[in-house]
This record gives sequence, C-alpha cells and structure tokens, in this order.
Amino acid sequence: MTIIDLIIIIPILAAVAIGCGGSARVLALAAAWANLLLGLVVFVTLVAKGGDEMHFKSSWVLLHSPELTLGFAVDGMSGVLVLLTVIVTFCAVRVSSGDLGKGSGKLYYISLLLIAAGALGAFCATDLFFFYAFHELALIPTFLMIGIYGNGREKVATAWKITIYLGVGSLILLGGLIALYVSLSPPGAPTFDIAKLAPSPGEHPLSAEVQKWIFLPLLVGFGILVSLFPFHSWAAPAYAAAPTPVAMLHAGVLKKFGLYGMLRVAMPLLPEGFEAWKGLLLVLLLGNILYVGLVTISQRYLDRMIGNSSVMHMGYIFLGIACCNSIGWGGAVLMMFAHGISIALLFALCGSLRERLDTLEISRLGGLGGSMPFLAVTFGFAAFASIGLPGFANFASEITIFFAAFKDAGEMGILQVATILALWGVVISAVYMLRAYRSIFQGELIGERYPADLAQSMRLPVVLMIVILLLTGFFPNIILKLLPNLFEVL
Amino acid sequence: MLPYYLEICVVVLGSLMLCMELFAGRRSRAKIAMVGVAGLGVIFALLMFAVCSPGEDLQYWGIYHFDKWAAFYKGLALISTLLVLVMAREFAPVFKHYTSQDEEKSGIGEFYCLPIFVCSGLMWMASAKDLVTIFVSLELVTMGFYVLVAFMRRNVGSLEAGVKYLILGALSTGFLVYGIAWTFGVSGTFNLEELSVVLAGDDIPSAPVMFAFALLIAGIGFKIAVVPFQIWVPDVYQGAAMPVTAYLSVASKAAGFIVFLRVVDPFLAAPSIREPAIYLMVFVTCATLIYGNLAAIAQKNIKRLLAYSSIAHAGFLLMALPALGAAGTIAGPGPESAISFYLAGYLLMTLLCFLVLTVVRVATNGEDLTALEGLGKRSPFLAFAMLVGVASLAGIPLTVGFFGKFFLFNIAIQNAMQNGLWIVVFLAVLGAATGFYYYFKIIRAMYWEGSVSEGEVTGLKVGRLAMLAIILLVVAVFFFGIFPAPLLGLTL
Amino acid sequence: MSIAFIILLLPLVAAASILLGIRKKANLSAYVSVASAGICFLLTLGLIRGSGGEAGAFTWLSVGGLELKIALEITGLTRGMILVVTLVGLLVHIFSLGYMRDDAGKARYFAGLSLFMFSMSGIVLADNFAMMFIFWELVGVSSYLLIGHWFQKNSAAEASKKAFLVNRIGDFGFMAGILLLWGATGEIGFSALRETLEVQTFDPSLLNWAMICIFCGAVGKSAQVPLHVWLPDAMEGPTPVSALIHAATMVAAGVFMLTKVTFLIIAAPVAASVIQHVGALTALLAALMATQQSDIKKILAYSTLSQLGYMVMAVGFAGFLHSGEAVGAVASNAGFFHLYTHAFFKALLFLGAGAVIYACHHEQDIWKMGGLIRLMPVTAITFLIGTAALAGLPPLSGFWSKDAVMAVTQNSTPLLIVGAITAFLTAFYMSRLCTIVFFGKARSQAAREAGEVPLMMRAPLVILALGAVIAGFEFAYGWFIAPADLPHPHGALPLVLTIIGVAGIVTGYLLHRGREKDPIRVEVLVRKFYIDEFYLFLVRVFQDGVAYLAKAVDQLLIDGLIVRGSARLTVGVGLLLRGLQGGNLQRHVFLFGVGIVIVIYLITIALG
Amino acid sequence: MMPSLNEYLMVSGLLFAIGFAGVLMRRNIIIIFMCLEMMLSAANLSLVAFWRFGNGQGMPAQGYDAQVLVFFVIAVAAAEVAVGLAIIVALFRARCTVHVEDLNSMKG
Repeated sequence: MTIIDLIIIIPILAAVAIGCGGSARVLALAAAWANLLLGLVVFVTLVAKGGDEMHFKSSWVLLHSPELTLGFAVDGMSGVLVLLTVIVTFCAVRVSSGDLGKGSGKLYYISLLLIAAGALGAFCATDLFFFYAFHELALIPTFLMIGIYGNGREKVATAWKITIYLGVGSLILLGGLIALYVSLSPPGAPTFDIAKLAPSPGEHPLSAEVQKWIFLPLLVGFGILVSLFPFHSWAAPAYAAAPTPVAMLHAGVLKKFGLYGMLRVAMPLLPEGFEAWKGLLLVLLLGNILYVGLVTISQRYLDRMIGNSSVMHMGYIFLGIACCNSIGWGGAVLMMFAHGISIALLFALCGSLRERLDTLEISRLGGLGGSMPFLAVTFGFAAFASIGLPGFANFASEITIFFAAFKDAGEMGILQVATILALWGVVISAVYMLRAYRSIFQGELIGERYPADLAQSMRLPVVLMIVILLLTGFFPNIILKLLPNLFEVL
Repeated sequence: MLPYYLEICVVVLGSLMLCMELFAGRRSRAKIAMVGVAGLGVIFALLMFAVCSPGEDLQYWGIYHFDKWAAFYKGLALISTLLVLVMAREFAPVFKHYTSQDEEKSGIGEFYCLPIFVCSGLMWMASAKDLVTIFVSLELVTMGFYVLVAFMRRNVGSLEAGVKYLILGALSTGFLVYGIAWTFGVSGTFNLEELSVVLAGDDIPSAPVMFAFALLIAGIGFKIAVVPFQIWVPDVYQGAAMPVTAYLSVASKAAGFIVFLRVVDPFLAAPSIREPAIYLMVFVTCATLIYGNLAAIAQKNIKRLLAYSSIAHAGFLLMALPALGAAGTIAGPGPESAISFYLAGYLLMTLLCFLVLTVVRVATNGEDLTALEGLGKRSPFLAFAMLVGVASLAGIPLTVGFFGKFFLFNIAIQNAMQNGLWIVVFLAVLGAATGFYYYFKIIRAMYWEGSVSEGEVTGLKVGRLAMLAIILLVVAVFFFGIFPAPLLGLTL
Repeated sequence: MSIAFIILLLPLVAAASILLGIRKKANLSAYVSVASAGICFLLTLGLIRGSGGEAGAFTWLSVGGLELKIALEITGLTRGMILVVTLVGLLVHIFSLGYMRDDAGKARYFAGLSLFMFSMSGIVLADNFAMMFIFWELVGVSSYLLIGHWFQKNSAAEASKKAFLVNRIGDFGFMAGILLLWGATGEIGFSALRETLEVQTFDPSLLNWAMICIFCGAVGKSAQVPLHVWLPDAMEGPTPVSALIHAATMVAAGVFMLTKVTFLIIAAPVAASVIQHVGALTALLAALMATQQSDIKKILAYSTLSQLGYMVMAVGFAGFLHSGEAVGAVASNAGFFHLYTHAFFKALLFLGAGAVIYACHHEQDIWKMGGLIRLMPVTAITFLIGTAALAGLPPLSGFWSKDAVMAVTQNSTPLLIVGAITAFLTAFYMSRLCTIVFFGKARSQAAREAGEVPLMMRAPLVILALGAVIAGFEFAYGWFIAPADLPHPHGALPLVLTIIGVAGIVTGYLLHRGREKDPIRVEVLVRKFYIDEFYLFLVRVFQDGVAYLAKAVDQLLIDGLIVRGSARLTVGVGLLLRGLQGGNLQRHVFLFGVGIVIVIYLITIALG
Repeated sequence: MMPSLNEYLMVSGLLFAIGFAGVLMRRNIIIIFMCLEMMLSAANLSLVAFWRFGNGQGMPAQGYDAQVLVFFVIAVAAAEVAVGLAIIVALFRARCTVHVEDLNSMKG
C-alpha cells in the first residue's frame, strides 16, 4: 500500500468510522490533517523525483477482459491536483460548523470526506474506469449536502439541477470513454489502463474522423462537468445554494476533474479529434470568458457572482489546454491549482459573510470594512487573487497561458485572436470583483448592524489559503517544476 | 448428484412445509418460513458445491439442460426465494392485517410455501431449452404468482392486482401458445437447438417466422415487462404484498430473461431474419427505455415507482440483445454474461430496497414516498441501506448496479459503433439520467424531508434475520461494485 | 544580492512586516516605512554612481520553454528614474509623517506607500516586458489602495475603483502588445528585442499593432486621452500620494516605458504618429480643462495630464515624421528629460498644495482660500518656484526641459502650435491658481486661520524647490543623459517660449486678481468636455446593458428554455406516458393488443 | 374434400381473434375468462393442425410433441380456471362486483 492509497483510503475510512458512531468533527479533522501532511509528503517527493513519470504506483487487477485495474499513481499533474485537494479539503473541514444546525453532523462530515475521497481517487487513478467512477462518488453527497444543509429558497431546485445535469454529463462522458477504450485498446486485449491506451508516438491507430466523433462526447461530458459554456447554468446557483465547504470542494476541486480529464485522457489520446473541434472549443471558452463574464457583472448577489466568476475562469484553463503546448498545459494545471485555492477562499469568506448578514445582495451592503477589517482584508486578497493580480498564483497561470497561445505565432491565427479576446476578460473580472468589493466593504456603512469580524477558528484556513496563493504566486516554479514538459510527456 | 435433483429437493421442501402447515394448528407459522429459509440455503449449498460442474453442458431427455447459465439462474432463483421468505416473515403483521389475525385462517403458512413451488418452476425455467418445457415451467411460475399476488384477500388492491394479473397473464399465455404453435408450424420442432438449425436454413419463409417471433416476444416479453407488454406491471406491483412484488420484480424477471434469451437466440442467429428481428428488438428496447424511465418520474407510490424502474431496467437489459450472436466482436463481457451479471446485481439491490421497505411498511403502514420521510433520522442504518440500494439502482459507481449498467453500456456503445444504433445509446443516457431523478426522490424523502423531534427517535423494529440479510446485501452491493470478477466469472 | 535588488525588495519587506506584524503600532509602522525609503535612497545614490549593466536575475517562472525572469537592467535612464523615485519617495514619506499624523489608518497608509515603492522600483529596474507588466499591475494596486485610503468615503472608494479599472483597460492593450511581440520575435527582454529588431526584419504592420497595443498601457498608466479620466478622480487620495504617485512617478511610468522601447517606436512609424498625436491632444485638452477647475488638486492633476501629454508627444517623435527622417532616441530623451524635471516641480506643487490643504483644515476649493502668502510664506514661496518652473520661466528646470520638448516638435508645425498654446495655458492656469490662493485676501475662516506647516512638511518642500530650480542644469542630469543626446531648439524658440510663459502668467494674474469667482466661465471646460458623462453613459448602456442582456439570455434562454425546458419536456412526456396507464383492465388489454399490432406492423415494414 | 392447413389456420386465427375481441369488450370477468380459454383453444387448434400437416406433404409430423403440448395447454387452462375462479370469488366477496370497470383503484 503506497502513500497515495493511504491518502485515498483515509477519508473513506474516516467516513466509515463516523458512520459507525465515531465523533464526527474530530475524525474528519484528523483525516484532513493526515491527508494534508501526506499530500505534502507526496508533493515534496515528486519535486525531488521529478514530475514526468508516475510514482507511488499500486494496482490490483479486478478483471482480465476487459482489463480493469484498481490502480493509483501520481505524476506531476496529478500531484499538483492531489495537493490542491488535500489543502482545500483541510480548509473545508476547518470552516464547516455554521450549517450544522440543520441536520446531523455525521452525515455532513461523511459527505465532505466522500467528496474529497472521490476527487483524490479520480486524480490518482491510472485506470479509465476508476478515473470515472471515483468522480461519481461525489454525486450523492453533493445532493444530500445541498438538500439538507443548503441555503436559500431555491436549494431544492438547485440540488436537483446539479445532480441531474452532472449526471447527464457523466453519462455522456461514460459513453465517450467506452468508445475510447474500445477503439484504442490493443486488438484482442481490451483494457482501461490509460498508459496502455496511449497511441505510440507518431502513429495513431484511429483515423481523424473516428477521433473526431469520439472526442465530441468527451468534450461535452467534461464540458458539462467543468461548466463549459453553454453547459454552465448549473454551476452558479449550485454554489450559491451549497453549504460553504461543499461549494469550496466542488468549485475548487471537483470541477477540476473535467479539466484534468481533458489533459489526461481526451487531448493526449485523441490529438486529431481535438484539432477537429478546436474552433468550436475556442468559441465556447470565449463564451465562458466574455459572455459569462458579462453575466457575472450583472449578478445581484455575492454568492452568485462568485459562482459565475468561477465559471468564467474555466475559460482560461480551457484556453491553456487548447494551446497544445507544454507552456499552455503547464499554465492550465497551475491555474487549476490557483483557481481551486482562490475560489475556495472566496467561498469560505462568502460563507462567513452569509452567517453574519441578513442578505448577500451586493447593493444592500456597504462599508463593512470598518467593522470587519480582517474579513475585508482577506476578502481583498481573495478578490485580487481571483482577478489575477501579480503576486498571486492566478496571475502566474494566466500569463503563462497567454504566452502559450502566442508561442511561435508569427501571425495571428484563431488561437491568437481568441486569446486577445480572452484578455478582455481580465478587464471584465476586475469590473465585477472591484464593484462588489467596493460596494460591500467600502463606502459608507449601510444599515445599523456592526457584524463581528471573522471568527478565530476560521482564520487559520483563510490565512493558509492566502499564504499558499502568495507563495505559489511569488514562486510559481514550485508547481511548474513538476510540469516542465507536460505536453511532451502526455 | 444430478442437477435435476435440485428441483426435486425444492419440491420436497415445499411439500414438507405444507405438511408442517397442515399439522401446525394454531401455532405460529414463523417456523415454516425458517424451515424454508434453511432448506433453500441447503439447496443453494448443494448447487454450489455438489452439482455445479463448470464447463460441462449436460442434457437430459433433450428437454432439460444444465449449463453454467442454468446453474447461475437457479442460484438467482434460490437466493431470491430465500430472501423473499425472510421478507415475508417480516411482512407477516401486515399480511395478517389483510387476511386474518388468526394464524391458521390467515393462510400465512401457504404464503410461505408457495414461493418454494414457484422457485422450483423458476429453476426449471433456467434449464428449459425446449418450448414445451418453457411453457410448462413458465405456467407453473405464473400460476403461483396469481395466487401470491391476490393472497391478501381483504385488501382491495391485492385482489384487483390479482385479477389484472390473471387476465393479462392468461392473455399473454394465449399469445405465447399461439406463437409456439406457429413456431412449430414453420420449423416442425419445439427444441430450440433444432429450431436454430432449421431457421438457419435458406428456404425458411420469413413472414410466418417473424409472425411467430412476434407472438413469442409478446408472450415472454410480458413476463419480463418490456414495452408494449408492460402494461400490467405498475398495477400488479402496487397491489401485491411487498414480498410478492419483490419476488415478481427479481425472480420472475430473471427467469423470464434467461428464457427470453434462449428463445430469441435462434431467431437472431438466423441470417435471413436477423435484420428484421434486431430491428424489432431495437424498437422494443427504445420504447421500454423511454416508457420505464419517463413514466417513473411522477410516481409517488414507492412500489409503483419501483415497478416503472423495473420496466426501465428491462430496457437497459435489452440493449445488449442486438449483440447476441455477434459474439467475439464485443470487447468485454458478451451480452449473455452482461445481462446475467446485471440481473444478479439487480437482485441484490432490489431485494435490499424491498427489505428496507418491508420494515418501513410494517412500521408506518404506508407505501408512499412520504412513508420514508425522516428515515434518515429515525433509523440511520436502514436509511443508509436504502440509500445504497437506490444508488445502485441508479447506477452510481462503486456499487454493483454501476458495473451492471457499465457492461450493458459497453455493449450498446460497441453495437452503435458497429451498426450505428446510436438512438439506443441516446435513450439509455436519457433514461439513466432520468433515473437519477426518480431514485434520488427516495433519497430526498429519507434525508431532506420530515422533522422528527428528539423524543420520537425510536429505531424501527427489525427482525434479526432481516437485519442480517440487509447487512449482507449492503456488503454484497459494495463488494461486487468494486470486485465484479467473482460474480462475472460465474456468467462467463 | 546586488544593490538594485535590495532597493527593489526592501520596501516589500517593510510593507510585509507592517501587514503581518506591526500594523497595530501605527508610529512604528510609519518609521519602518520611512526608514526603508531612506535606505533605498541612500542605496540609490550608491547605485547611480556604480557601473551599469546587469544586476542579477531570478527565474520567476519557467515551463516548457517559456522563461520569465525577474532581472534588473540598469541603464542611464534607469538611473535617472530610480533617483526620482527614491528621492521623491523619501520626501513624500517624510512629508506624510506630518500630513497623516493623526490618521486612523496610518499603518495601512505607510504599508501602501512601501508597496508602491517596491512596485515602482520594479518597473524602473525591469529588463523585460513580463517583469515590467507584473510591476505595472502592482503599481496599479498600490495606487488603488492609496487612492482608496479613506475607503469609507464613497467618492474615494469610487475613485480608486475607477483608477484601477481604467488602468486595467490600458493593461489589456499592454499585454496584447507584449504577446504580439513575443509571438513574432520570441523575445521579451528589452535588450534582446532591440538586438533582434536590428538583425531581423518583421512585418511592419505587426510591429505597428504591437506598438500601438503597448502604447495602450502607457495611455492607461500615464492617463492619456481617452483613458485620462481616472487621474483627476484619483485626487481623492491623500495629497502626498498624489504628489508621489499621481504626479512624479507612477503616471510617468508610461512615458518611462515608452522611452525604454524607443527602438520599437522607431520601427513602428504608424504607432509613433499615433503616440505623437495622442500626446498633443492630451496636452491641449488637459490644459484647457485645468483653466476652469476650482479644486486645487484637480488643477494640478490636469496640469500633470497636460505635461504628460508633452512627454508622450515628444517620445512619439522618435519614430515618425512627415518630413521623413525620424528624430530617434533624441526625442525620447527630451521626453524623459521633461519627466525628470517635472517630477521635482510637480511633486513640489502637490506637496505645497498638501500643505495648503492641511493648513486650511482639508479645504480644497481655491475660492475659499486667499492671501496665504502672508500666513505660510515658506509654502507659498516654494509653491511659486514650482509654478514658475512649470510655466517654463528661465532658468528654472521646466524651462530647459520644455525647450527640449518643443525643439523636438519643431519637426511638425501643427504640433508645435499645439505645444505653444499649451505652454501659454499652463502658465495661465498656474498663475490663476497662485493669484487666487496666495494673494488677495482670505475668502474663508479656514484660510484666515491657516498657519505655516510643521518642519517635517516644510523640509521636503524646500528640498524639492531646490530640485525644481537646478534639475534643468547639466550637472543635475548630465550623469544619465549626455547633453549631446538632447535636442537643441532652433532659432528663437527659447525666447518665444519665455515670452509665452510670461504672457500666460501676466494674463492669469490680471484676470483673477481680487476676484471672487472666475471672470470667464466656459461650461464645456468646467464639465471637462463631458467626457466623464459620456463614459458613464457608455458603461451604463453598453457594459451594464449588455451584461443585463447576457444575464437575461442566460436565465431565459440557456437555463430556462434549454436546460429547464428539456427537463420539463421529459417530465411532460413522462406524464403523458403515465396517462396511458389508465387503470382500467380492458384498456390494458386494448393496449396489449395495440402492442401486438405495432410489433407485427413493424415486422412487415422490416421485412419490406 | 379434406380441408387444407390454411383453412385450419384461418379458423384458428378467427377463433383467436374472437376470443381476443371478447376479452376486449365484455365487462364481466367470468366471460372474459371464458374468452381467454377460447384463445387457448384456438392456439391448440393451430398446434394440432400444424402437426397434422407437419411434414410438408400433407402427412403428420414425426413424434407426438405437439399433442403433448396441447395436453399441457389444456391442463394449464384448467389450472388457470381453478385459480382464476378462486380469485374472482374472493374479489366478489370483497367488492360485490365482477365487472372490470370497477377495478380502477390503481392507475397512473
């Protein structure tokens, strides 16, 4: 049993232990701590050994035809995402407390741990089947969490929407994955092992036409999971309605699954399939950046706005992926990490605002900076991180992606045009973030209440996330060192 | 030990139980059920260890076959009967409420015995490769079910369901016999192996063969609830007693499917009619997928919901059919083993759900979704068990239901890639997505709804045997959801 | 670690330590910040006497062949600029000790100043576009933080937001330009780019586009038309901030950046022409607007705009002339020279204005001041020196640098005329300001009670005044620009300029002496050509309107029609199918029969 | 003249259809039940006819499989009647009706 197996099994065991009557918060915290430490160990080990190859391999063959292995391993890319997951999980467990009045604490923590375990399993799986299966593990916990502990009047409708929508997405994805493994398996030996499916360099067994049609369901499936325009309408309401830790985990970690899948599965295995849909993808990702950006501007509620902003930023990651070079993919992974932390941070802060205020309607708030300076400052950090200010990892990733698109671009192609348009999103995100910040924290105090500042218990996770963003923003090579030649490796 | 001794054992067991009932007087009949459970357990052990001879295809008198599938489906029949008995015992209070509080007059002893005889029919069906045998065993099963469905004689729903099942069942029998007659007419044989040889010939007139095929589909399709012959399912499932519903949806369907496969196989194997037969199957599949899944959306009665879900599952199972006879071109488990695996998984998860529902039914006296409200607080374990069952039905990964669906999708997608039958895949995706909705409605009822104040939190009373069964089923659902190989290996 | 790196990082350390540790101790925070500024200044003195060239590098980001470095480059202009930054920075820090003495957010303020010093040094020392862009954004943030220092004031909060957003628009272009250049050449280092451009030839239209885009960055940061609107609003910040950021250094960063890429301007004639004209337009419009303002800081802000326009115009002449041969680096040197002198006298003017405001209890309306020369003589005299320098009276620094700029514009008659008019207007509005504020009699109680500011605030004024006097002499600039590299005016230009300046001053004095309000009121100038209103309209109608439309489409079409619609459709079909199940036995039988018929019908079709 | 296979089939088909029509139209469950029996008999008739003309030359097929099935069908029909009538009696006791339109407590 490797350290990676441990990381995946610990939350599951903790969930089982809670279910069997253990003390929910203690066990969840213990599991989160353990995972955080193990995740750091994994990360450090990867830094030492280099991220180009798979490490910590383990596998149990479950079926022979088709070959199905319960196997885990990490390379640089999954290492980064594992790190992201353990950090966000830790913070999510730390900040959860406010919603517990509505139901059983056990169910709450079990759901959280299962979501985390699912994400970890999906990121580490070496097998297409379990890559998919682990992600689905989050479906029911999310449904329960939003339904029982959710916020707002629309929580019921929202819980249904996210469940069904993501369910449809996963099923489409499943279809694509089956078509993929069937087509790419070596003759007579069907297998789900991603490594064995990879075509030998230079020659691809599938014609461009076949690749094209297999790529489509993968794109749509992953797209739905990542809230690619126009499949994005589940995301913002769900994040607004979800209890804080779920929003953090879902927006911060789980959503990255689709992007990870693009990089791990769709792009390397179907390069020509991507070429066929490149134009479409560019249009859609511009939809994310520009159209959803505009939608974000006109949101009236803070939680919705943050949710939409998260949808918008997915466009940049897709842009990085569409660049098809190591710079872009490295930037995309870095952005997954950066966005994961920053959106989790925003949701954590938004959640604590929700606990303190009667409403999150932006225009009915004002001047809170005076009475809650800590929250105002940390929210400022989060907002600036999210709009890609230098010093935060988000900026490093954005600029990497932009440079990637122009690598060796002597003249303007569609990718370059799309990138220039996408650049405008930087302005859009500044508009909505600063407007909200100005309206909520600055200006004259609206209303008579002086709500309390951020609770002491919340400060550690919040500061931790800010420190990580700054650290990786000042030294993005910490992350990028693991992904020097992602494109070539995959 | 000869395989057909198993059926004899079952019949003997049933007779034994009847004798016990005869001499039981006014005493409790619970022991009879226990004897049944124990006996079935022994017979299952015999099947596993004394009889099973993998790889060998035994034939007796040309009408009784014993191959790996026969063994597999016999196993399914035995286990489901066993669990239904456990369930029936748990259900006894409700049963008595609708018959008589008196042990003797209520007829609960017979209620325990009848499934045993039905089981023998189911086991015989698994071995039948001859239209006559199929007909007889099928009727044996159906007849048992007529009685079981209508058994609660003071319950209007049960009687109504009984009559509906009786009339429609007899109607389907008529079509089946008529179909058998026509099959005999075009081929001159009842034996399915001979039939496939005859049908493979060139000079077979395709129109009457297809007519016969259509009639057979109607007759057997009725048992496995495929559209457009599903019409009885919701009413009968709703009206029948909980264990009977479970039995119908699991055992009857599983046995129906093996028969269906065996009957359809020669037709699909015949080159001259393969094409139209597949065309017909695809239509039936699509209709079943749509109907089962969509009509389930608005259901409020759990049994009715599960009835539609049972139709939907039939639709998923049918997806594998076009691949029949095209073996070797499919990566992964072939259609027969995928279907068998799915049915086994279906048995586990459905019986799990029905066991929980039985307990809830006894406690709350309700069969609507509202009866489940607050279960998450009243009895976290039962709610969890139900959650597992429902998740598996919906096809959430790491449960056996997902693997089942996965193998079927695997086949359907490969079919589509080869033949362009994408409509089936599309509808299956739509159906599975709809499934998330109506299955999750159950989860919703258990966890979101209903406020139980602290004082009311009283665990539901669960019999020890039922509890054991529930735990085992939960474990099995997870186990086979992660390690499908042991179960799949039995079907390959 | 080289000196330059220490200059760069020390303020960051100061800012971080204030934020993390000592923010509760306001005075300590202030001293830490001032100390860091002081040390930086001393180090700068060391640096500018040392040799130039590379000063070390740190690979910030490297992936798949892309390497972005934090590397420092020290050239002549860099030295001049870093001196301006650290010197003015230090003086403003000291001045702030007095000005912000009782402010509640003192620690935050000084942290912001230190952060600014860090970011600004980064821009100055950057050896490549990526690094410059990073710090470019960071100065934007520090500017945002400082403008919004009094964030509980609605106007300050709005102003800081506006400044940041307008700058972001410029940065959008800047980044696009950098990307275009990188795509074409594969280089982002300034020296590497220069070498590549010398060796290889590139598509001129691409270079033009790239340069125009890069210029957008300068337009945003240096507040050129049409992105000038943020700078006047930015006066909501504390006055020392206006002196440092919005007069002397940050807004000059655009010009500084342009001088750094002179080689590119030379290679992109169309862009050069655009730069010239934008600069000229800004100079003229801003000067016009300045003549009618009544807020002392706003007048200075428009004046800054106008002077920045001069500089940009001059730099633009490096690249393109109707007459053919471009002026080349000489032109950008002229722009930079003006930047250098302007930093001193404009910082002086702002600090002087700060002193006046401080003395008048935060009164900023010039029509409520008057006669201050008697009450605060040091402030008034230094202010007048600054005014004279700005008006271009010899032998003050402004005279020399304006001469250099106008010498460049002699290559194009229309722009020369624009320059001349602007020069007149500059003298005019400054004279108006001084006349109203310092002469005549006090117009309000606050002005009557004003007194001289403390030493801590006076000292910087005196030092800057000294700078404003001498910065134009060769000994003060020769160490970073050889006089030979500056343009020299032909003919009687210096004389003409002096006459224009004097004329402006005299006109201004005569017109406003003893007045209680403006003798000439030009509504369109008071309202700043209605540009703010126009932009507000654009934002309301286009941005918010389109955003609202997008939201509506999102909710009605995508979510409502497609997503929920298909869900509704599914449910509807389900209900329909469910309706088939009527419950009546004979209906069931009928449906069974229909099923058989359908199956048989299908078979007949299938059999053909 | 001896009737050919076709005539038998037509008669049996007719019988089957009449039976089905009866099931479809009659209200009384007992009569419906009788019609069902008629359908089974129709099937039996086909079976026997197929057997009689089984070898293709108008002579009976080999073996007696078809007859065996016919007997089974008859037996099954009898069993069905036994069970069915019992159920119908129970229904009558509970509801005092044997009309199908009264059986509508479950639908949808």
